[in-house]
Parts: sequence; C-alpha cells; structure tokens
Amino acid sequence: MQRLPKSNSQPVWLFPFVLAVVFVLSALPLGRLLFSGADAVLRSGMPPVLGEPGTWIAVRNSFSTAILGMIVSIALGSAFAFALTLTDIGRKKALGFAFMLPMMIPPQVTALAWVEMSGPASPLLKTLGMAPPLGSPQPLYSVGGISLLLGVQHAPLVFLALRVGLAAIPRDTIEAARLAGASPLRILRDIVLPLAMPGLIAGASIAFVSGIGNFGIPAILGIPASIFVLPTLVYSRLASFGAQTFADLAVLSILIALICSFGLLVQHMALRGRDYRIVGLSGAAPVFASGPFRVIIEAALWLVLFFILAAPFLALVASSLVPAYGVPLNMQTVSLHAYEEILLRQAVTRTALVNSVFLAGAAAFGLLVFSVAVAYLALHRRGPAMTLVTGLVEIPYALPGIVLAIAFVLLFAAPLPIVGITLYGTIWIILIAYLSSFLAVSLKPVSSAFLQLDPALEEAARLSGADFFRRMRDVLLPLIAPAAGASVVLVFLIACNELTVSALLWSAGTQTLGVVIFNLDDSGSSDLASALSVLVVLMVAGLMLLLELFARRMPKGVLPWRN
Amino acid sequence: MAKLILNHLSKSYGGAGAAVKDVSLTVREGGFLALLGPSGCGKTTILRMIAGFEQPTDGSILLGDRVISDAGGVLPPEKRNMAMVFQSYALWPHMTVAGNVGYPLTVRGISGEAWRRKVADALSLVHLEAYAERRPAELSGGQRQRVALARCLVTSPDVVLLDEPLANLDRHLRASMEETFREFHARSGATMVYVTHDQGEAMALATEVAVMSEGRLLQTAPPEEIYARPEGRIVGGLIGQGAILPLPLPQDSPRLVEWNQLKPALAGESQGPLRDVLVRPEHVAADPDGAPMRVLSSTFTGERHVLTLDAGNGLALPAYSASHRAPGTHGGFVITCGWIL
Amino acid sequence: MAKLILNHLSKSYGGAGAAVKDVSLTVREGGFLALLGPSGCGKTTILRMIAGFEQPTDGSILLGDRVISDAGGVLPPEKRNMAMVFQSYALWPHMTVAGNVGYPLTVRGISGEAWRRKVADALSLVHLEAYAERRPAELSGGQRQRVALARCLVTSPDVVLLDEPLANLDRHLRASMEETFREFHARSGATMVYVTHDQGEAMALATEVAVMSEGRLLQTAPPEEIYARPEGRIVGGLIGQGAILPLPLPQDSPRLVEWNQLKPALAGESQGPLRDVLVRPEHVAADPDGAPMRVLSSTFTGERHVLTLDAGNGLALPAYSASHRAPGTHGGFVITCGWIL
Amino acid sequence: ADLVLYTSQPNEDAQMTVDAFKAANPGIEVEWVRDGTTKLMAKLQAEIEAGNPAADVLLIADTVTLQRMKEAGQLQNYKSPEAASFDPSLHDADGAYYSTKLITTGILYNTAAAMKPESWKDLTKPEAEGLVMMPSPLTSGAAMIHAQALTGVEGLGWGYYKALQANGATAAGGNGGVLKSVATGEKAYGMIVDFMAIREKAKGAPIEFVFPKEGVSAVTEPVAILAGAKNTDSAKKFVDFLLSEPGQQLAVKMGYIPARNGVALPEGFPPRDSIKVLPLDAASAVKNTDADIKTFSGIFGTN
Ligand SMILES: Nc1ncnc2c1ncn2[C@@H]1O[C@H](COP(=O)(O)OP(=O)(O)OP(=O)(O)O)[C@@H](O)[C@H]1O
Ligand SMILES: Nc1ncnc2c1ncn2[C@@H]1O[C@H](COP(=O)(O)OP(=O)(O)OP(=O)(O)O)[C@@H](O)[C@H]1O
Ligand SMILES: [Mg+2]
Ligand SMILES: [Mg+2]
Repeated sequence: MQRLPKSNSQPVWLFPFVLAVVFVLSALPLGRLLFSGADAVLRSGMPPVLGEPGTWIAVRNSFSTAILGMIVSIALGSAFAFALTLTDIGRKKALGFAFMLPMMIPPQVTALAWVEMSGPASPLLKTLGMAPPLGSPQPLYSVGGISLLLGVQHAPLVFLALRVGLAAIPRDTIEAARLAGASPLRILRDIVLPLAMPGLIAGASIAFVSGIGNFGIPAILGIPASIFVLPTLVYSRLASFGAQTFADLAVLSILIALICSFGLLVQHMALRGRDYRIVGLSGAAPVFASGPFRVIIEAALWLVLFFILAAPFLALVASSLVPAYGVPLNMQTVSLHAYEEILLRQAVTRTALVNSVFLAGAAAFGLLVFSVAVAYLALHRRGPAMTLVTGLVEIPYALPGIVLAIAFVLLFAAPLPIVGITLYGTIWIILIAYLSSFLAVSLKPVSSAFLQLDPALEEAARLSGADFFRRMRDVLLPLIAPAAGASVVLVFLIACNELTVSALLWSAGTQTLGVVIFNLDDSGSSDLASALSVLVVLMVAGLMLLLELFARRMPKGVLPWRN
Repeated sequence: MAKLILNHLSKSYGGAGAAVKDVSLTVREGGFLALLGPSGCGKTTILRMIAGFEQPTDGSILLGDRVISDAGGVLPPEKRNMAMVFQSYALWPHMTVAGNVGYPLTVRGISGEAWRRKVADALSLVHLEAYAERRPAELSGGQRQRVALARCLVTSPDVVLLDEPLANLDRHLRASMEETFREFHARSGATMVYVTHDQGEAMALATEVAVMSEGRLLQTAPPEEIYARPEGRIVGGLIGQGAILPLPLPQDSPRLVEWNQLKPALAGESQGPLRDVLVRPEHVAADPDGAPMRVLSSTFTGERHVLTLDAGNGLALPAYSASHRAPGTHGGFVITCGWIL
Repeated sequence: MAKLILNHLSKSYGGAGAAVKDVSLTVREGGFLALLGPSGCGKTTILRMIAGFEQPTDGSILLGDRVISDAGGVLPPEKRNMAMVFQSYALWPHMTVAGNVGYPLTVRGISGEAWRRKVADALSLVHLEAYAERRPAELSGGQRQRVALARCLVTSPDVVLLDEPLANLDRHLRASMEETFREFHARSGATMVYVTHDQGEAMALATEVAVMSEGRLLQTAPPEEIYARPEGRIVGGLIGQGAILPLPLPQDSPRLVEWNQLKPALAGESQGPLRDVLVRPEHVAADPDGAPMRVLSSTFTGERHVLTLDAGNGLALPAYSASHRAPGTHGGFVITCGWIL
Repeated sequence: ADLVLYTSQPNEDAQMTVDAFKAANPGIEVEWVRDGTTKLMAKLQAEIEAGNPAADVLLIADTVTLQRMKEAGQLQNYKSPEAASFDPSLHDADGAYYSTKLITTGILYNTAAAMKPESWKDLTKPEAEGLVMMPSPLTSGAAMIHAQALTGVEGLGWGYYKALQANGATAAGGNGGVLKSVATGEKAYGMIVDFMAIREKAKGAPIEFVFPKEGVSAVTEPVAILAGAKNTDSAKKFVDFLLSEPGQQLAVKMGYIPARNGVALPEGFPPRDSIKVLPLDAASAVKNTDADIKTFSGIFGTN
C-alpha cells in the first residue's frame, strides 16, 4: 500500500522552494556582507561605530522618524481608505487614483518641492509674491519635518493594504452591527477596524520599514540640520571608505535588522490570537450615508491631496520651467528648454525609462508569484522555520539601499562560481537586488488577504479535483485579486523611481530613472532633473489610465483606486 | 411596540424582474407573522427592507404611524431597535461567542455584572453556555445559528426578524427553540416576523401566516384558516401536503366537498365544469367499500408510510398508511373531504 | 465505487473534548447512509474527515481496501473523486452560478458543448436555469444552497457527502430534491453520506441510518428498524416523536409491550423494576374505555393537532388529534403499543 | 570596452572628456561610470573586496582619497611624460596620481544679501548670523579638505569653525545643496566650489562668487590607474591625454582652473596670480582625517 502524504494542505516542493528563494534573495547577500564585516574586524579590530554617540543618536532618530512617519501614514492612508470604501462621497475613483501618485514623486523631489514650496525662493510663492524673507529658517529641516514627509510618502502603502482588508469584510457583519444599534463610528471601531486589522497592520509595517530604510528624505531634510538617521549615517561613513568601513556597514546593518525584527515582533503581537477568516460570502461593504458631513469630508480629502500631490507637483513643474535655481517663473524666464533637452537630446533618458519600466514590471510580477507562495505557505505551516523566513523577507527592504547594493556588488562582482558568467554590470543584478529589496512590500498585502480567506472556498476547489496550480489560478488568485493588484502596483510604483539601490549597481546602458534624475540634479542641471521627474509622474499616471481602460477585463478589485 | 405596516412595497435589484412586487400587509402590535413561500420568492428581501438594509423601490414601511422606509429614504437600521437572525448568521469572526451575543448590550451601554448575566441567560436559552469563549469559526453550523439566535434575543427589540432561524437545528432543539420564541414573544410583546420553510413551525408559532410566491403576497390568514381554506392553486399547493385534483363538480356545490360528491366525480359520473379540488392525505382513508385505487409508491417516513395512489386517469393522490403497502397492489379508499380552490 | 469504512475514527480539535470519538461504521458500496444527531455532535467533522480536510487524530478511513486517511497521513482531497455540499455552501463569489456548477467539469477537462449541456442539466435539476449568469452574492439563501447542490451532482463522484443539503429549501423543493437524490443515487451508484436534521428525509432516502451523539456512534440500522426498535434512551429520544415513560414491568416481558400490560403499569398496579418505555404519539389513540388522561396542551401543526397528555404522576405523553382539544379537559386514551429501550 | 573610467565629473563634462580622448586616440572604446565620489568609492571598494574591480582609471574629487587608496596599495604608479610641466605639489611623487585641475572653494553669496564678503572672517560677522551654509566634511571629501586647508591658515584654525558655529552656520550635504540654498535665498552665504557658482551665475541665478583674500582651498580632481587595471596601456594613454595641453584646454572649456602651468583661465575668473591657493599635504591629511572629523563633529555635532 502506497504511503500517504504527511500533510494534505501543501505540495511538498513548496517549502523548499520558498526557502531557496529567501536564501538567494535575503540570506545570501546579508551573509556576504556580514562575512566581509567579520573579515574586516579580524583584520583591524572592532569598529568604533558602536562606541560613538552619533550612532546611537542616529538609531534613535531612525526609530522616532520611522514611528512618527508611520503614524502620519496611518492617519492619511486609513482616512482615505475608509472614506473611499465606506462612505458615499463623490469622485471616489478620482480620489483613489490621485492618492497613488504622491508615491511616484521621488522622495528627494517631494522633499525638495516642499522645501522650495515653503522656502523663501519658492517659484510658486515668488510668483504669488508671498515668498518669506531671505534666510528665514526652514521648518522642514527637523525630525518632525522628516517624519511628516516620510508619512506622506508612505501613506499610499497604508491606503492600499487597508483597502485590501476592507474589501474582504462581509456586508452582513456590518449590517448585523447596525441593527444591533451601533453608530457608524462605533462600527468602525468594533467591527470594521478589527476585521480589517490584517490589512492595516500590513500597511503600517510596510510604512514603518520603509521609514527605516528611506535615504532620500532624511538626506535632504536631515543633513542640513545635521540630523542623522541610520541610512544617512551609513552614507557619511562611506565618504571616507577604508578597510574598517565594511565592519561599520555590517554593524549598522545588524542594528537595522534588530530594529525591524522589533517591528515584526510588534506586528506578530498585534495579529496573534485573533481569527480573521471570513465565514461566508464577503461582498462589498455597505456605505454609510455621510449626510451633512459629506461636503466636509470631500473638502478635507481634496485639501490633503493639494498639499501632498498638487503643490509639490506644481513646484516641480515650476522649477522645470526655469533655467536655474532662484529664477522667478514669469513670461521672460519660462522655457521648455529642459523638456526638449530631456526628450530630444538626452538619449539616456529613453534608456532609463525602458530600464525602469522593465525592472519595475519584472520585479512587481516576479515578486507576486513568490509572495503568493510564501503567504499560502505561512497560512498552512507554523514553526520556527517559517518565522525565520518571514523575518528574512523583511530585512532587505529595511536596509538602506546603498548597503543592500554593496552586499550585491560583493556577491556578484566576481563571476558566478561554476557557470562562470558575470551578472555584474548587467541589468539582471539590479533586478535581483529589486526582488530582494521589495520582497516585503509585495508580500504584506498578499499575506493579509490570505489571512482573511474562508478556507472552505479552497476546500471546495480541492474536492472538485483541482490540484495546487489549478486552484491557485482559478480560485485563490481571483479571490485575493485586490491584494495581488495592490502588491503589484505598490512594487511597481516604488521600483519605478528607486534610486539608492540602483545607484551602485547601474553601469553604462542600465541606468534607472532614479539614477538619471539624481545625476542630473547632482551635476547642477536641476531643471532637467525636475523636467524628468515631471515626465515620470505623467508616465505613471498614463500607465494607470491605460490600466483603467482594461479594468473591465480584469478581476474585480484588482485596480486599487476602483471600488 | 407598535404595529408594522408594509404598504404597496416593491423592491427591484436592478436586475430583470422585481424581487418583491406590491406587497401590502399589516402585523398588529405584538403580532407574530410567519412568512412562507418557495425559495427565492422574496422573503429575505422583505425582512431586509423592514430592517432598513434595502431601500424600497416603491411603497413604504410604517412602524406605528411613523414612516421608517420609503423610496425617498430610510431610517438607519441602528435607529430602529429591531433585531434579526440572518439567514447567513452574520457572526463577527473576531469576537468570542459571548462577545457576539453581548454586543447589542455593549452598544446600549450595559456592562459588568448585568452584561454577564444577560449574556449567560441568552446562551443558556440556546444551550451554548459551554461555548461562551469559543470563536465562531470553531463552532458547528447549528451552533453558529444558535449564537445568532441568542444575539437576537438578548435585548428587548420592538421588532424581531427571524430568517429561517432554525434551519440547521435538529428537531429536538427546534422544539425547545419554538418554546423559547413563544416565551420571548409573550414576555417581550415584540412584533415578530418569522421566515421559515417548516410549515409545522409556522403553524405552531404564528398568529398569522402570509404566503408569498414570486415576490407577490398571495394570502394572509390565521394558521387554521389558511390550512383549511387556502385561496387559489398556489397557496393550496404550498400549504400542507395534498393533491390538487381537477374534478367535474356542479357549479353550485359548496367549496367543502364530501365523499358522496367526490365519489361520482372521481368515477367521472358527474357533470359540471372542472374545478381544482385540494385533497389532504389525512383525508384519504383506506376503506374496503371505498373507491378502488392502485398503490403507485410507498415511502417510509418514520411514524408512517406515505402512499401515492392512482386516483384514476393518472391523478396522483397522497395518503398515509400505518403499514407498508406494496406498489402495484390495489385497495379501496375514501376521500372524506376536499376543498375547492 | 467501493465501500467506505471508518474504523475507530477519532478527531479532537485540540480544544477540550474530542469532536468525534472512536466511530466505526461501514457504508456498503453504493449504500446511502443518513447521519443523524443533535447539533454539534460531530457530523460535519466526520464528513470533513472523509473528504480529507481534517486529519483523524486516531483511527483510519478506507475506501475499498485502500487507506485514504489515518493519523499518519491523508490522501489529498483532490485525488479522492468525492463531492460535497458544504453546510456553508462555499460558493466561489467571483464565478457565475454556471461557473461554480461547471468548475468540477472544467477541472476534468470537459469543455464546450458537453460542458454547457452538463451544467444546464445540473441547473435544471435544482430549478435554477434562469440564474446561470448570476453571481452567488445575488442569490437568495436557498438558491445558493441549490447551486452548491448542482455543483455536487454535476460530476459522477465515487462518494457524495451531503451536509444538510436541503436545510434552506421549502418543502416542495425538498420533495423534488429527494427525488433527484434517489435518481442520482440509482444512476451513478455512488456511495452517499447524508447529514440531515430532518428525519423524514433521512428515513425516506437512506438505506441505513446512523445516529450520533456527542461524538459517539450510538446505533446503525435500516430506517424501519431504527424507528421501531431504537437502542437506548438517547436514540429513542432522538428518532421520531414520542415520550419515554419509566414504567414498572415484569422482568420477562417482551420488549414490545401491549396495552394490556401498559394499562396496569400506568395505573401503578403492576410489579417489577422500572423500565424505560418509548411510546410514539401515533400509538396513542383516543378511546372512551381507555385510561382517563388530562390534556396539558394542544398545538396546531397544519394537518393535525399535537396534544400533550398527562399520563399520570406527571409523565407527559404526546398524541395526535384531528381536532383541537382544550387544555385541561379530560378524555380516555389507549396506548396501542410501546417499546422497551 | 578597452578602458573603463570611474569619474565624479558632472555628466556633460565626463561626456566631453571621453569624447575628446576618443578623438585623440581613435579606436579605444571607453566605458564610463559617473557618480558622486562617495558612491563611486563604495562601489569600487566593494568590487575590490569581491576581488574583481571593474575600473581601470579613476578621475575623482581629491588627492586625499587617492592617497588613502595608494596607501592601501590599490593604485599603480605611472610616471607620465607630461608631469614635467606641472607643479610638483600637484602630483604624487611616485606617480600614483596626478591633479588635473584646480577646483577651489570660495564664498558664494546671494545678490540680495546685505553684506558683500571678501574674507572668510566676514562669515562670522553678525550680518551673516544664521545665513551661512557650507558642505559638511562628514559627507563630502572636498569639504573635509577645505576644512583642513582653512584650519592650516594661521589666524583661522579650528577657532574659525567654532566662530562659524557660534554664528549659526550650518554644515550640510554637498556643494549642490549649498548652491540651492543660497541661490534660492534660503541662506545668504555659502562656501562652494568655484565652477558651480560661476556657471550658475552665467545661467542668470541671483548669486556672486568671491575668492577670499586669505586664499582658497583646492581639490584637484586627480587621475589614477588602479592596481587591478585590465587595460593598463589605454589607461596610461588616458592619463597622458588629460595632462597634455589639449586635455588641459578641455578643463578650461569646462570652466575649471587648469592644473598645468601656462594655460589660460576660463572667463569669469580673476587672473591666475590673484588667486591664492592654500597648500595641502595629502599624506598628512590622510593621517589627520579621522581626528579632524572628530574635531569637526565635536564643534558642529553629528546630531
Ligand atoms: N474548528 C474547530 N475548532 C474547535 N472545535 C470545533 C471546530 N469545528 C467544530 N468544532 C466542535 O466540534 C463539534 C462537532 O462539530 P460538527 O461541525 O461536526 O458538528 P455537527 O454535527 O456538524 O453540528 P451541526 O449539526 O450543528 O452542524 C462541535 O462541538 C464544535 O463545537
Ligand atoms: N443582491 C441581489 N441582487 C440581485 N438579485 C437578488 C439579490 N438578492 C436576492 N436577489 C433575488 O431576489 C429574489 C428574492 O430573494 P430573497 O433572498 O428575498 O428570496 P428568499 O425568499 O429569501 O429565498 P430563500 O428562501 O431561498 O432565502 C431571488 O430571486 C434572488 O435571486
Ligand atoms: Mg432568504
Ligand atoms: Mg454540521
């Protein structure tokens, strides 16, 4: 008699597969980095970095900015998510659509835009004649400012993840609560929030981890006020690169790893002991009549959008139209020279556009496959091995891009053993680095969606005779379509203007948009940089509109900005 | 408490036909209405409109003399002080059983000892004391349904809406639940609307029975009456067992027809237009000097066997028999009475 | 097709007591087993173990001579060629009704005309032809259940598991569904396991009835037998109507006791140890020269009234009566027979 | 490619350099990577650590960095024939690296500013309170060198930086940041490299650049050949080209002060002899760097 499979819930190859991928994408690069660090320590002793007060201040700053930023993100993101999902306000699609875009404005650009917008020489304020006096201090150069910007930057992450959670709430659970006499706010607190908790927590933790790893914003807002966070500290360490530096990097990476494992712990606590499986049909949650508040809510949302999208974007446009910094925008100074330079002369921009879109797309869809595998596995398998996997998935995204990049250079600069081909200098090393870096982003929404699935739905499919791939394709994926959509959109948007990872990995022909924008800006052609940023935002908006055209043919809820 | 009035209520889900068409009925204050009808005829939709989840496309709903729903707008459910057992239970997966049952109390600001006592009482009504700390996902189907029941009965609502509240319970639990409903109804004096497929239940509990079909209300009457004197083929066919025999009967015959009239009619010896006659199996009795009929089939249902007889020219007629009778055998039967629909 | 054997099957959900305790039974090839038992007794758990969703904590399940589940491992559900109607339906919200019903076919590589025909047939079995393009969310409770049914019957599985498949259907639909099951069973020769709360249903369909309580299997027997000769108080109480009267009866009396023995026993004139006697209401008949009893209550159930009689020293005894009898009145009744449990 | 160049020159400059070199040496295929010194170094060091550096030649910010690499044995010596026409202080004695131009750091101010500074000391005046910005030595090598050069001047020393700090000056980011802040008028005064200021002014930005009387520090964008270079020959050709007359003219065309003797300055600059360049010994600078960083952060704090 033939042996029966030990476990009936997952194909045997699934766990090894997941382990393998996590190993390549996370364990290997981190391991390599630590190895070099250890090596350096052996050669020239323990690095002073742990002893220096600066380090610990940076840790504290990283922590506080990440936490505060996360709070801002949650506030903004959930406000939009709830308003757009549960109330009867108008123009929901437009609002949702617009709320995606701030993420598309590269953090350094957002930061710059805000600095300019609020600074004495803001083309906007100048043109309005409201520019504050010369030399007035810049309020954004502070922990508060950094947090605020981080918050804005990452609010869409929370929004998307939470939407996924909300989509899964069965309508009748809310109806039952209403009949029980609970007021809308009460229901929000007692029913909606708890049921959407996996989504919310997913969003929050992405926001937190993004905050830890973000370089662009603290670089522009922190350094002027000499406020250092771990990524900027790492960067300053690199300025004088010596034998010790690898040791420093290793140590700092470990610190960061510790911080995000703390984050993971909190997340684990928050999720534990609850049951989120939705019993029965989950349909669109009913909307609450916002009645008199409708106008207020709408106004508030649009106002927020003005500050986080319209204003920075306009500032960006403005500075792309003037030849140099500080030149006021007016009939004499305005010129489209920057655009024509970017579009017609700079061949590199087209390359970069193609590269970035390819990389972002490949990363987004590649990771989706893997996230589904991990999430599914996590649902059916507990134990230390699984905890380790989820932990490892988290870390690369939390590391400053430049550190991760260094790890990958260390790993791939030399030809691969056995096969003997060199990935270094090709676009593939960037792709691998992206896969590694955005693993966490892609995984979060998907796994939260799996948490909420009614197990019976898969069981029914199995009894119908559908094997793993079959039921994945026909039943599970469609059911988590909103999460899958969110995951893809998230990764795509983030990867599309990613800078810090590709900054070290690009070479001739493999420039990414982030790199090109940064280099232009760094070598003084701010107008070109702004122009390109504008174009990137427009391109992404264009892509999203394109999707909108095919919305009919896609599974329901895939497009995050649609209900 | 106040009486519940639906007038000319209609609801269309946008799709093809309307789910509820021009339904008007009144449940008197403290009344107990049973809503019967084939699957998909619009019962749940009516409950959902009463609860305020769906807006009528036409007509209105009044509680007392207050309009609570019409095509113009609806009073939000949370302001209606109603309670409902959902066909889908609609339990909150993140709360324990106790939490689910106690939530309406919590919302009403009851807490501490009072809360615990009321919840414990409700749970003991449905025999789930032992499961207070479980989560819905860890319950059996029937247990979930009972939690939904307890949640519905824990407060003292003006109107109680029950959508097949006992569908997943075994007969003994049903009996005790029916008892519970009676007590609750007597005690709270709430107006109850009860959707069920089990006519025995409906008859046993309700002060009035309303029969629906395809979104329309066909007849509303007290149980005995609707059973004894159904109006029209559909109601006749829906309520209780029985066969509808088209028989030639004199124009002037009373609607309740006796054997002496039925016998010739069956034999085809009497004149008159064909009338639909409803014959209940309990009115078909084996009787040597009755009309000879062939047994088509005989199925055992526990307490007795249900026979299907050939009442002549292919009319099938159900009958009860204490003992099994082989299909194909013949026997004499009388129809003690029939009802012209 | 092959026979289905559960031996010493146990399942504990980790929580307090086990949900299923040491259940052994055999459903012969092409047999039709009805599983009866109070809510929460472990019926669904057994079905889920047969389907392969839950792993037994002890014991094993064999299909033919092949072990498909034991504490060591489980043959994946997708390899079992079984079909099931879930108590919670488990319809796929993203597929149309037709898509849901047709999915098992799609998986088996059937498509095009054949697919359409089979799906159409299945839908017409459950009277849902018109709803093929709807989504489950747009269906009524009963309609959803019927979709689940159609999905279960669309292929030709070796084993069919039905978990209260008719709970939300009206009596007429039930009748036609029962018919459908009979035909399907006859045609496909599949082994069926049928969980229900409706004993009539169970008795009418099953070749064997298994009675469970609190996770244990109490008795397995053909319908007539289990109704006429239940083993023990619990089964006696569960199956059919009836009262269990503790009466003094001679040691040597046969298990089937007649009125001549019961009468003195009721009157307290006979000796012997107290024995539990099950008395069915249909065996209680009004009879002037029977024993005088007081009517405690009388409820109308449509075809008849159910009386509760005081059989003396507070023993409640159910009886049927064609006409209403005012509570409090007295009358003579005989108990034609009783069964010693 | 026959030659791989890592450079921290601005895009257009790098492009120009490469094109000119290719024109001068037809048939040599040049692949170049342009990035900030820090990132380039990180990349390069990682490559070296991985045992497979991609670059052949480096053309980056300052001698100190290269001196450090030389001491780590990561550079190879090459005695260029062109060396003769250079001031010895402008290249390594062993020929490990050669300065290609002088990028001096002076004072930038917004035309709207009240005071017109002429001396470093002016930045410590009350008029400049809270309005001064400088690149942070913690993030930019050039800034470190600048600090080391200034503190070498008697009468300034670290005391000068203390004074600046007391006057509310901020040390932040790189030259780009300073340019933005001053041009946008968020700050009024800044320390910045000459060419950026002069170029931006030409574009019409509201700014002015001065060479203070105490003198200016200079980074010299040296060129060097890596120890692990795969294309040594073309690398040597590249070095020679940069040091040659035409190579230096190129620097001028880009708006830099050429390192080679007897090459005219680009317009916008005062005559060569009016610019006093403060000397800097790379070797000692390397030794002191860590200490200086500490001192500096002691004053301005890493926060
Ligand atoms: N996932 C679970 N975790 C813990 N206990 C469970 C779980 N599922 C069921 N149980 C318990 O196991 C027992 C049997 O459950 P099961 O669903 O088999 O009952 P059932 O006979 O189907 O009842 P019903 O007729 O109400 O559906 C019940 O007491 C139930 O509380
Ligand atoms: N959300 C919906 N969208 C479209 N049609 C619907 C929707 N809900 C119900 N219907 C249709 O309305 C009709 C009435 O539905 P309803 O749920 O009221 O029936 P019901 O009487 O409760 O049936 P059952 O006894 O099966 O629960 C059905 O034909 C159903 O298909
Ligand atoms: Mg219904
Ligand atoms: Mg069950």
